[in-house]
Amino acid sequence: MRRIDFHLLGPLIALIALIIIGALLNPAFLAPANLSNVLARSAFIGLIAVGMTFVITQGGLDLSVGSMAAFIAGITIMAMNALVPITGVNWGTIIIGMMVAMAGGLAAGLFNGALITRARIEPFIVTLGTMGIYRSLVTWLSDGGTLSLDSGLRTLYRPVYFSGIGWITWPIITFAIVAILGEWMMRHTRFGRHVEAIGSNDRVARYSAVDVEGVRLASYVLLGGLVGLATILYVPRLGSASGSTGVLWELEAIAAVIIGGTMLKGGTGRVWGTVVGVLILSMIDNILNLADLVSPYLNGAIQGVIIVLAVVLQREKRATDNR
Amino acid sequence: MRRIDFHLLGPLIALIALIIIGALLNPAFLAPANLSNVLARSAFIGLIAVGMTFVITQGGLDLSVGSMAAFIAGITIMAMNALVPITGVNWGTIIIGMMVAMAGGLAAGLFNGALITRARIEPFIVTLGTMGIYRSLVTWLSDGGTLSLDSGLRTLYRPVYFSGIGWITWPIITFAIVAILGEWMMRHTRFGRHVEAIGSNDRVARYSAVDVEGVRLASYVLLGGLVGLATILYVPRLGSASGSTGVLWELEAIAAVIIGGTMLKGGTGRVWGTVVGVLILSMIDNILNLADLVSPYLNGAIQGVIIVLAVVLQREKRATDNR
Amino acid sequence: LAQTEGEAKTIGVAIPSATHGFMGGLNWHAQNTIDRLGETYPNLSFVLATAGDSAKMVSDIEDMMATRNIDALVVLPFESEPLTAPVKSVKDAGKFVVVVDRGLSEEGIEDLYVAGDNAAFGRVAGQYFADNLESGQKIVVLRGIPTTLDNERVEAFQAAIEGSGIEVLDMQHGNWNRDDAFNVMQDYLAKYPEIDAVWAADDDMATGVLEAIAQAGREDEMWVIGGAGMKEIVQRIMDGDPQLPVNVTYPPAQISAAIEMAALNFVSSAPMAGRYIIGSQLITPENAEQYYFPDSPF
Amino acid sequence: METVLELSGVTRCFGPVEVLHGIDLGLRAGEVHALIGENGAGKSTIMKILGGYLAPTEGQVLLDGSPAAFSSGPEAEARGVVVIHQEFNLAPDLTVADNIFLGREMTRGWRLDHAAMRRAAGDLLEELDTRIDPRARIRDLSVPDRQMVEIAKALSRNARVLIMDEPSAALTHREVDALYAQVDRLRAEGVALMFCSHRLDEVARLADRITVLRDGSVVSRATRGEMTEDQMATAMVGRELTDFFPPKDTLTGNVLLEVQDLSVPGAVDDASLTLHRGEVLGIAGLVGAGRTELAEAIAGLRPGSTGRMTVSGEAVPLADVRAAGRAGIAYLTEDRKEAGLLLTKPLTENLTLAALDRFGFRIDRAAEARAMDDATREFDIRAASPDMPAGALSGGNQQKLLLAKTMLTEPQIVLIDEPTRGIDVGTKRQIYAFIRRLAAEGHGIIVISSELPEVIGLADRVLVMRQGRIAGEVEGDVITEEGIVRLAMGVGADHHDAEHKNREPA
Ligand SMILES: Nc1ncnc2c1ncn2[C@@H]1O[C@H](COP(=O)(O)OP(=O)(O)OP(=O)(O)O)[C@@H](O)[C@H]1O
Ligand SMILES: Nc1ncnc2c1ncn2[C@@H]1O[C@H](COP(=O)(O)OP(=O)(O)OP(=O)(O)O)[C@@H](O)[C@H]1O
Ligand SMILES: [Mg+2]
Ligand SMILES: [Mg+2]
Repeated sequence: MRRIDFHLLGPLIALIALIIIGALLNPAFLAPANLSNVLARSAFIGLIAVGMTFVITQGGLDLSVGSMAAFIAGITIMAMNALVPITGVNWGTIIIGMMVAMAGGLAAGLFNGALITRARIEPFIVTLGTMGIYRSLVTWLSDGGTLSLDSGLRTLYRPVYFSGIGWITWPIITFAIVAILGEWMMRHTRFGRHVEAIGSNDRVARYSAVDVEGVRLASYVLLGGLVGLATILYVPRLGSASGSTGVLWELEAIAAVIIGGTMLKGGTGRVWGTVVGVLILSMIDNILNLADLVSPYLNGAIQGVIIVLAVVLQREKRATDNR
Repeated sequence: MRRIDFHLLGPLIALIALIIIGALLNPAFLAPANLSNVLARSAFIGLIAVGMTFVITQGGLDLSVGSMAAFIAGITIMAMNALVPITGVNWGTIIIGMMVAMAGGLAAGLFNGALITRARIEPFIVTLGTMGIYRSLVTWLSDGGTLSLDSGLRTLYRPVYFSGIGWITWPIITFAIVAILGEWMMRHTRFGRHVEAIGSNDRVARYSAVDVEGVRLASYVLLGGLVGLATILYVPRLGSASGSTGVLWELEAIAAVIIGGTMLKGGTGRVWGTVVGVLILSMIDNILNLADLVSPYLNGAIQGVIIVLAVVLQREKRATDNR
Repeated sequence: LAQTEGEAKTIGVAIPSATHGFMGGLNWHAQNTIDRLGETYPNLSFVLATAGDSAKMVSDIEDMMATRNIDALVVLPFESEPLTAPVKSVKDAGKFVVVVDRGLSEEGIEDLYVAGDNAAFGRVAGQYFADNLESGQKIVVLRGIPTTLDNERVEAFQAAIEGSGIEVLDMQHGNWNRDDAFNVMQDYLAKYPEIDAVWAADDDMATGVLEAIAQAGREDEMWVIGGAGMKEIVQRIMDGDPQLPVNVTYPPAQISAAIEMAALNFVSSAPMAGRYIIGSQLITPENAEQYYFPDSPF
Repeated sequence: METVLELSGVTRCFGPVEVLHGIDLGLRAGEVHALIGENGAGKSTIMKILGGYLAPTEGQVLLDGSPAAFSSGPEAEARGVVVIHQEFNLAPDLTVADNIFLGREMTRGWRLDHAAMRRAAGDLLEELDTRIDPRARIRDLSVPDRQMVEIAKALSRNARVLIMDEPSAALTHREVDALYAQVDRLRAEGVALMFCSHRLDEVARLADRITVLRDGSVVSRATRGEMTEDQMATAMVGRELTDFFPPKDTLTGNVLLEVQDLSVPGAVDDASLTLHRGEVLGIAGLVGAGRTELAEAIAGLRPGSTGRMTVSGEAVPLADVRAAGRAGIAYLTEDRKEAGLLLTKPLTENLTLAALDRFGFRIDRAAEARAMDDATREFDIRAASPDMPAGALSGGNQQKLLLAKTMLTEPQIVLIDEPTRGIDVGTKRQIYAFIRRLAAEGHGIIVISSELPEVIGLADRVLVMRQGRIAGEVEGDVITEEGIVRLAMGVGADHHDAEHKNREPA
């Protein structure tokens, strides 16, 4: 049992170390306003990373999530703008927009999943392909520029990102709920169990009457849905979408999952580890802004070093425990 | 036996289809000048992808190659510029620069490999980290701008990219030699056998007294060396390096490897498949530029579709063969 | 805005990261100016953050407000729309706001606006083409990364050559990147036996284009207009290279002006407000010397 | 008694090769049906067809007299036909309880009922008289423990027909007894059982009905008591077998391997042993006694092991496989699927993997092919082609390939963990003879086996392990089943504690 403890605590220790460093660098780090900012920002990658945890745990991968988010944000904005003359500037329009985003996410996830499970193409290739497709489409829809939400709707919609219960804003609340639900699903439902079994050995799962293709597909659809949800929270933040929206989110989401202790080859998923991973990644950015440590050119280097260190911290423990 | 044939021919069929499409869309496609361009351009990604084939086959991954190439190009240029006042504008200086590039590549590969095998961190995380580090370093070295090679050296060095035997330029020759050597290594040497064994089951390899960590390390060093070699050919082309050099090369190299039929999870490596994958990728770009199909905004989408189709072509055959 | 000299002030600077030559130059000038002003005015401190997309830039601005308590913000919006509301909330918090180069989508937020003129950048180049090519002559265009800014430039360019009878053979994205431009130009050369001129829209791309032309041995056939005045290119214009007759400025140093004015707002009593548009000039062999900055990385 | 599940005129081809030729076979409720035959005779294939995992090329599977047309294993399982596969079917990252209930999880509403599943798993394992922790991950279990989990998983299915492919091959007598008890219980409950085994005493003890298979055809059928073990062996192999164990040469030379105070954290404590040239040293003990760990530590496969080791007087560093290999130590693993063979690679590549340095810098394909030919002959590997993937070999032939692979490194000291796991009687004799011949040539051999007769018949000297320690040594005429079992169980000690200490999580 002690083995499991250390292993589990790895990313958490890294996160705590980061928080301490942040607080030492600048006391404002721990102020609610800053924490609220950091947590709310984490929500997009966070939601996506929770879904990515399921996909990776079942042995898959999704490189398209960043472009998918941009594309869905684009069509959501276009849909809402198109609706304004008909339904007017009101919550009804926004709710339809939200439904478009969810439907778009689920459909995109279904598309990826169907190509992977039905046509049996490697997830890497399928999602590399759809990554290019969505990115191109959003650039094309925006004519190379930016798609902007109608400013009336924008004003109405803004509180979805910026308000909440005190400094606990809606993105934070959503992220928390999804993380808890995700952790619960992974641990305590048949779906989660099957996801782990498939990632661990898909033949065994098939022999045990697990609907391997169905579960795989469902994991991509789940991820798509969470991308849709992330978009619902993203659109009120910036009110726009362009070809540069969501660039590299996929890498960040995958990194968060792996930092959190889920193996890239699948088999064991740790949703709460993913949450810690996401927080680590967004705190690094925040901390780099807390003090002028180095040339901003070197931010990427520091980020890289911290990511590796965060994982060393947990792997070191594990390496000695394992044979 | 028939199964193997189909499986093998998959990417080749896709490549031939592309060539036919290209020739139909624009007769200039088959002109030696154009072919020479396309092949020479493929050489950078090609060299890297050959190395990547070994890394992926042993069950690893390297996301840092693009940044690594940029960084090595940067230090190579700086080293040569610094030498000009001492050694003058001559081949000696260029050869020292080449040696710097090779040494840099080997060292960077060793660094990645050591972190992965000695510190036992997931390759995805290590190379995501070093990707950030190298990218930052080159931006920092160039002060956010471009590092340019001394113009005298430039003139002297240019033929390394632009000349050769007729339209078969040096990059093409180098790529061909490396591809043949790589295929030979994978098929006919102990190293290749060990790489495949480790990728298909590293425990079996360890129990067979294969030096698992050593071979893994060697595959990263090999890749690093090939990145160095790619840089040697890259520098004379434009004589410069910047923060945007080699962006997304890693994705292209990995995609080429997988299109070529190597599995992302390791175990079987097909160097010649990788070569075909590289050619497919660079022909797509070329054909999109030669033909006026659609809005250039949609190039990415077409690229995505073709990548998926190229793989469908081979996977479909396989799916029917397996049960 | 009466500020006593010596009171400590913090100025935040948020700019896009150095993903291509022009932004690299801009980054360099920003950094340089900050170093210089930091020495001159010990009571001023600066926070510089660079962002690869709008979301990151908004985050940076939030961080500056929440943790660094900035008194002024100098921002080159990554995109107009998404940055408008965040910058507005900085302004509403009573901070001094300088917007650089790319306007916000709502008028009157900023105290000070310093910008190059993207439309003029395209128009000046287009004008040169219209003046120097005959009807029926053929050109190819390399565009930048798909963005609003690129659209503005290209539209102005097209407007300027309209009616001149110049045939635009092709327009592809070279992404303000040398390698991409090199590849695109190679393919243009393979595809079009006859090209009279190239608008590369950026000197990084022009570098790649020139290399591809040299490889094809078609240097005598066409000339190339880049943009933004990279030092190597300006040098060649000074030398009277027939392949590079002129260039169009788009000064990365505008960020220096913006930061300096933000600083002056605190250290001098002169009121700082208004709009400063730095027009795009045509660099010709005659005037090239005054656009040549050998120390800049760009 | 009615026939529940039946094969009628079944043939099966893999590619162009027909491996089953018109099999007729029926399983009856309340009966145990044994299927025996040489390695590669087609036993596993028959069982997979019965269980819906393979489709017959021709012929039919009948369930209760009507065509079953199972489309998949799970479908057959849903209709009460359960298979314990020869190769393990457990997800390594999941726990024991997770695996037992995989696909049939107990739930309370939406939520998995972990406690109930753990309890039920615990009960099943209890019935099997093993104390595997239901929360342990499969990855951390030894091979025999995994086999027990596999059995527990099948038992949890409440089958009408239970088909077991060599369920006892990896077990020691304690587990085997528990398995027999379950078989007897199920028979009494009217379940139709089928199993195959290369332990003929087991067949004689359990089977109500015996079908003998040779080269994909049924060669004889018998009911309980109609066939002696010798007759079974003769029927399988097609010729008379005599002299099961070759004579032991008593000639032993000087000390070849000396191990002092070897410890592996959590598994082996201060083990010391010596091995002489020309000697066959047996290591016996119950499952979990630490035999595998000891052997792996000697072969340099256990990081963190401490102690001293010399080969022919020269010190050999511990925890370094390659150093051990250079010193001439080779280890044949008991876990052939996870640690022994590359299942997707051709036979030849598997054979030469550990000895590639001998095939030149540019691998000499011709020499490899020759080595494969030699191995095929020497170890009687039955394979359609040397290019087939190792995973497509029958279980016993995989074991032979593994043995050939280990021997190709020309080791001085061979550690063999379960040398004849899944190997048929005919080949067993060959392997015993081979081991004795190696010893006679001056090699040192360590044999770990769960089959006591094998240890007794083969070894010059037997070390008995218990709870990670060497509990004692028996030699010469004292090598008897009773003597070994007494040491293995730790007679005199608190019985319970002695047997189960190792199972508690560290
Ligand atoms: N997937 C496959 N592809 C090709 N041949 C196969 C495949 N599976 C089994 N075979 C062949 O079918 C024959 C019968 O194999 P099977 O596994 O049924 O033997 P078995 O009687 O169970 O032997 P053992 O006692 O060694 O387990 C063997 O020759 C084997 O090589
Ligand atoms: N990888 C592992 N991690 C943790 N514990 C293990 C591991 N492998 C084995 N064990 C445990 O170590 C103990 C010794 O197992 P070992 O396999 O050496 O037994 P053994 O005497 O060889 O018996 P057998 O080979 O018949 O299982 C057992 O309790 C086993 O569960
Ligand atoms: Mg079998
Ligand atoms: Mg054992």
